[in-house]
Amino acid sequence: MGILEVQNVNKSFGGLKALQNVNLSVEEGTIHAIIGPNGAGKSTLLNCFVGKLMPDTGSVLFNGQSLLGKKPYDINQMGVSRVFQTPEIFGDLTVLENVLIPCFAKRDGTFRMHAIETVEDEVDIREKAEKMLIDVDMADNMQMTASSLSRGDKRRLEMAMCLSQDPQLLLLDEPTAGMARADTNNTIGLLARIQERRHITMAIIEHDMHVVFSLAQKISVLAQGTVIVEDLPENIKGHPKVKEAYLGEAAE
Amino acid sequence: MDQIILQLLNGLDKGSAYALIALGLTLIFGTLGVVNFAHGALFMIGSFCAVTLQKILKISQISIDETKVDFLGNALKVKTPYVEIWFGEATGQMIIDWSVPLAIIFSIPIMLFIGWAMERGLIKHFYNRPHADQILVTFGLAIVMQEIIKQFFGANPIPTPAPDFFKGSFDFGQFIGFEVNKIIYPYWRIIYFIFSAIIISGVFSFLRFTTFGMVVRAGMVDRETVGLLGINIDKRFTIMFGVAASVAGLAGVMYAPINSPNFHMGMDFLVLSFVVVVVGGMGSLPGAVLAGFMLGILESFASMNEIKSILPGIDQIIIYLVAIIILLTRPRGLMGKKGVMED
Amino acid sequence: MSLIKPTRRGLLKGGAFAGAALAAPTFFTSQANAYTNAPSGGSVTLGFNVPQTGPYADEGGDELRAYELAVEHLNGGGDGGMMNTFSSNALKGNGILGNKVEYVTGDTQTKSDAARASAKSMIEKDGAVMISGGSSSGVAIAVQGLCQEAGVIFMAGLTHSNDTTGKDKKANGFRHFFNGYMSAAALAPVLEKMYGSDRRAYHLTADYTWGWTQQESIQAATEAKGWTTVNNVLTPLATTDFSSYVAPVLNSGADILVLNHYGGNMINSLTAAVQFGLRDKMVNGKQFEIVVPLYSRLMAKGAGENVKGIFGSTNWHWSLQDEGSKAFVKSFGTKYGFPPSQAAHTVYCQTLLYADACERAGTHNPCGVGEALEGFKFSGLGNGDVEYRADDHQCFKDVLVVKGKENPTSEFDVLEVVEVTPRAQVEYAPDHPMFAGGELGKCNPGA
Amino acid sequence: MLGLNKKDSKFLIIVILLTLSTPFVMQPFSEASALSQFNGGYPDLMQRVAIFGIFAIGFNILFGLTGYLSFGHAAFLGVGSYSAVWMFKLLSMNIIPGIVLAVIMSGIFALLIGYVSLRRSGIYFSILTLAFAQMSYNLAYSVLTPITNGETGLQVRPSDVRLLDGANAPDYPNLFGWTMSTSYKWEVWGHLFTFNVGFYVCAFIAICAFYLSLRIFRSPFGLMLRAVKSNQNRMSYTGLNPRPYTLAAFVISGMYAGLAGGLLASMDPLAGAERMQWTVGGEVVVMTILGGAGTLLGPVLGAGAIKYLENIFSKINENILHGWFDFLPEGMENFFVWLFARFTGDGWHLTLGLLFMMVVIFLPGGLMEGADRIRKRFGRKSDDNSPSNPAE
Repeated sequence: MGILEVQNVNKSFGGLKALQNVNLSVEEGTIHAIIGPNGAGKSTLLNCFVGKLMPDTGSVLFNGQSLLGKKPYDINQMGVSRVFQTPEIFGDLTVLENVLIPCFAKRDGTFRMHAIETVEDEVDIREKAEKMLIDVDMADNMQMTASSLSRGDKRRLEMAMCLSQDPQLLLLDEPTAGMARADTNNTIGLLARIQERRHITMAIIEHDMHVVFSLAQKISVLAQGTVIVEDLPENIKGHPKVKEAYLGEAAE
Repeated sequence: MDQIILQLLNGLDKGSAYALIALGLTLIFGTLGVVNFAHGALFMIGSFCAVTLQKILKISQISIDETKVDFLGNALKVKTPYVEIWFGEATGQMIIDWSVPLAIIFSIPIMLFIGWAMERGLIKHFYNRPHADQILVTFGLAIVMQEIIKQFFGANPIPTPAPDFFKGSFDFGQFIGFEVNKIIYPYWRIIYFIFSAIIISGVFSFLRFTTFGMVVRAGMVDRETVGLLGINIDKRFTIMFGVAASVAGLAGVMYAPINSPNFHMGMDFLVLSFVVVVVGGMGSLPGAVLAGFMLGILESFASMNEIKSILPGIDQIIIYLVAIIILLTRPRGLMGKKGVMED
Repeated sequence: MSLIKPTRRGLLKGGAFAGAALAAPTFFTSQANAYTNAPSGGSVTLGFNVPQTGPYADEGGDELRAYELAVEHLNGGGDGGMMNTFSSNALKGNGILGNKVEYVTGDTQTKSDAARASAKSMIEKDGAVMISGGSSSGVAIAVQGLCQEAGVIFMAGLTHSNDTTGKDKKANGFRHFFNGYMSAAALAPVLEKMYGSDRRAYHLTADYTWGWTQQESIQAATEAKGWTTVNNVLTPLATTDFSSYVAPVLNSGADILVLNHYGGNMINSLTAAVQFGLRDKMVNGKQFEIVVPLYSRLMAKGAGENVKGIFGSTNWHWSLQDEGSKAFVKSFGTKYGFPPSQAAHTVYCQTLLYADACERAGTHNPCGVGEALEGFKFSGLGNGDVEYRADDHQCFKDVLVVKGKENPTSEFDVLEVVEVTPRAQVEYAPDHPMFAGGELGKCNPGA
Repeated sequence: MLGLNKKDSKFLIIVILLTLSTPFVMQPFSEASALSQFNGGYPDLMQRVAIFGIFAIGFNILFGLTGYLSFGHAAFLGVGSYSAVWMFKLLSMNIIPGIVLAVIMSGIFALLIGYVSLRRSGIYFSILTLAFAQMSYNLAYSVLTPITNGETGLQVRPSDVRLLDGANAPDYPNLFGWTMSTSYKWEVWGHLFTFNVGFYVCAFIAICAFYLSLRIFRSPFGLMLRAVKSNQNRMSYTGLNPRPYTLAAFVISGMYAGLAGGLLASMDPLAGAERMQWTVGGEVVVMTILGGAGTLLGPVLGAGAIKYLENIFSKINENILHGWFDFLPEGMENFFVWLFARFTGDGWHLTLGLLFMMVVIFLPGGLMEGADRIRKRFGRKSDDNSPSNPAE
């Protein structure tokens, strides 16, 4: 049984069926890519994992527990972190503070009043955050305001924030979208390194086949709201159904 | 039954004032994304256009009447308005009598100009500033405007009566089959309602059926794309600000006979009009109009004796209570769009 | 124009100041004097606290003009105004007790909070020994309470609520203006005479303390004359459009509408009532009528032609022909170019009365001044024979019943005096139920 | 010191010294000089500056940190005042029970109003708070008169019960017999300085309030509040529930407002309904933005500026202006008097409106930004060699 089990998930918006009987299983410790043409329902599916959307039917189990009906912060506290397509960071805060916040969240849960203690005195948390930033090569930028970072650095910061929570499952929504080739390769390197060192399970939604085939250990192909194929990368490349899905899109 | 119809009429009448102000406010918010706390002041300035015109028409030649004395015992100075001298007494008096309807024509260019000047001179610099800054600067502007009016016209209300022709009231009850005097309603208030209905439908058809309006509507939805099409949307939005100011101004002109204008009447309407806009849903024109009429009608019903005897003081809070209930059940007001003004 | 130099703390002006300044720094407490802000150095400071912003700013402005005039007269400037007609001859035109009169002004904003802050600054910063002014009862009562605590005299301005000299009366506070009870007592006989004793009245009442006391008084007085009260509807203070309160009146079976409103409320409710054509209707076989118990000429002007023929009461009117009124109108009108309002009149009288009491008592000490004012009988200030009653510090005087003038000759000619109701008719016992519940307490000199 | 780092300790010490020396700072001019009109060092104004400083500090915890703009904080100020006066009437003229109840009651109100209002954000939240405050004001002015004494305001009377006070207890608000209105005056070199018991009570509480706000700003809780302002979405996906954080900030700022209300009543035992009006809630917004939202000291400066303007400018009448311009020829004197009279006395609202506009247009960060700019201009020489901050 995988760490994330998706069974018979259906979701429709008005008359439009966005997801139809989606089944998916992410194995612990692997990188699992979800690919598919535009409008295949990838983002909808991801939103069903994190509590933003509620599927009409079906179940989403994480470590055997249902995620349905839970709030995003509760799901995160269970060990699921998410990286967004456009980096979602705390733009007004410094880079270091951006990483401190998930560290506090990991230690203290969804809410805790620390109104009198000072951040400076939380030595353990600071050390952890600083170490994390060194890990992603951002030690020099610690006191910068996050919104002034370059796009690539923002993405790295967001990953650092997610990683500092030691998630069991990391969801990445097109982590290289809009990046130049060099940056993309850096990101691939970073993700591979993380995987190697920390053995974090990852689910990646991706457009870029280069990224997918560099990283993924397993691939699910989504088309018109259903998983048409779920297999190892080498088997996906020449799969007729995949070709059809992508060509079909091109032909339209 | 007659009481209910009567209060319904009152509600429509009040509602039309609310709707007109909220409509202008929403036009500005929808096009420019600016929260204009000076909108009440524009309404007030509209009213004072009527006052000013009346004062201009009453500019008088002063002659001394030796037979009468003034309060100090000196010979009485008699004022004869120049219009009466120029056009004869009867015509002159009629012109003065009709100063409020005349002020409609007089006020449109003035309000367009004020709106244009406000947008170009001040609001333009605040498009990318936080809403709190916009609120503060326009609030400051509102205070400055009302203080300037106070310096010129004093603090007391100035009577600006409707033409004699519209004095008195219409027996609406008799018209629909009730007894005489059961449901009577003043002519001027009926005219106010019709007038606002015309303005509201005018604004809507302007936006719906003219190319200009369609561009503006498209710009309200997606400013960037319209800009990419090579259309100068900014200029159109500036004009829309002028239009919004004129709508507020016209609402003010016509309101002058209902309540004598004073310098702080804008502030009295400010909070209320914001409540209306928010209840209608920020950025939604039909929402603003709907909410305006709805709150007007509910406020009128809440002031009925039968209801006040069950819930004393309900008329004090009805508007706010309704606003709270609506906002809690419908997160973005009656017809609001998602993501607008939520950060 | 005679100018009075800006006010300084009188305390520091004289020789005492020079000594203190040269000597080593000394600490002393406010308890060092016999009473709060005892004047020294040849000048005495009065504090005039009037609304300068907000809806009553014009009334405040008129009060301020009257204060300036009064100070000018007290210091011997101008033509002396009502000082010449005042029955007491203690005032000599050389200031008060030989001290030159100076004054400071402040803005009440018609809010009790702001009014108290302003009054406090006058007492604490400027050394005012008397505070006067105000244009609403809430403010008057709040400032009166403050003056009692601080130990200075409060000479109320325009305040009409029964409570000012009723349940909220204070030993340091004095009111020259009339009140709701007196309005009602003066109005009721005239109304009976004009409209008959078989009338059904509908009350619209401003929903705060002044409105309630006013309504209570009118209802009692008119019911004593045989009227019945059909309904009393409370209207929120913030109402600007009274249509929904006026609309049901015609079908209620009432044939009289009483508007217990003041200021902007009065203008708007009266305008709405006239717009609805109430006065053109016949109900119960009688002409429908409207009554506005408390008139203010300045405010009535705002209602324009709608006031014509409508009865009400007022404290004073410039068209009165007694010597005092004539002298006051002359000196005010000459200086400013228009006749004074009743607010201007009452604060002018209050300033003179205070100065006179100081002269007679020979001190500025609030206790001495209070004693001199209590039971003081005087005339020549425009209201006939007047008495400051010792029991509640309310002035008893004739009350004017007025009505909106049909053919005004000028913009000031809004009201005409219908009847001067003699004092005896509006007097009441100090323990009258409408005024019960308060106690004057002891005078507080502050030290 | 007190759990603060060196820089903050220095900051706190400066604030304490400034507060304690307010009687000197606000009284810069000699009594005999024409400028003494601008002296503000009398007890009432000093108390008000300290009290509204507390109000603004508290408001800043909500608005400055979380970005939630409440127009309804006046309601808590009013609740605080009414609670305090009721304590004076029922229990004792000692201000302690009054202030304690004021803080508790306003906390309860803030919890209720905040719980409902915080279900919405942005302008919807603002209007909800505004609606609650206006409802409280309208009801306090009319229907609730038995509790609030309506238009006149709730006052203490000699006939009140005052269970805990003995026969010899003072009749005025006091702290264990020390009456708030007691002042000590010190005349030196033509200056008059007033040291007022009430002011120092307010000042002491204001310093505590400031210290607490400093701790909140530096705490993980403060960090979370800033996170709420910056990106609520990210916060949710980081495992943090924004709602209790904002509610806590709302309640804390409501309690600050209640404390300020209680102190207002303690300095001057009257609670008027006007304190609940939205304009008062708007005033604290203005104070905070004027001084600099999100900065520690800004709101206090803003409060000082507004209260000073309100109390000093409104008192400058034409008479005083004539005194100033006495030296000019008649015509020019009248012209200048006329010109200045537009902005002072009954024109002080105009000055206020222009001030808002100027500050918002030219100093978006409020007075604190102005102070920063001045410091930079004059401090440039010494700072020239130091590396520039990359964030700017």
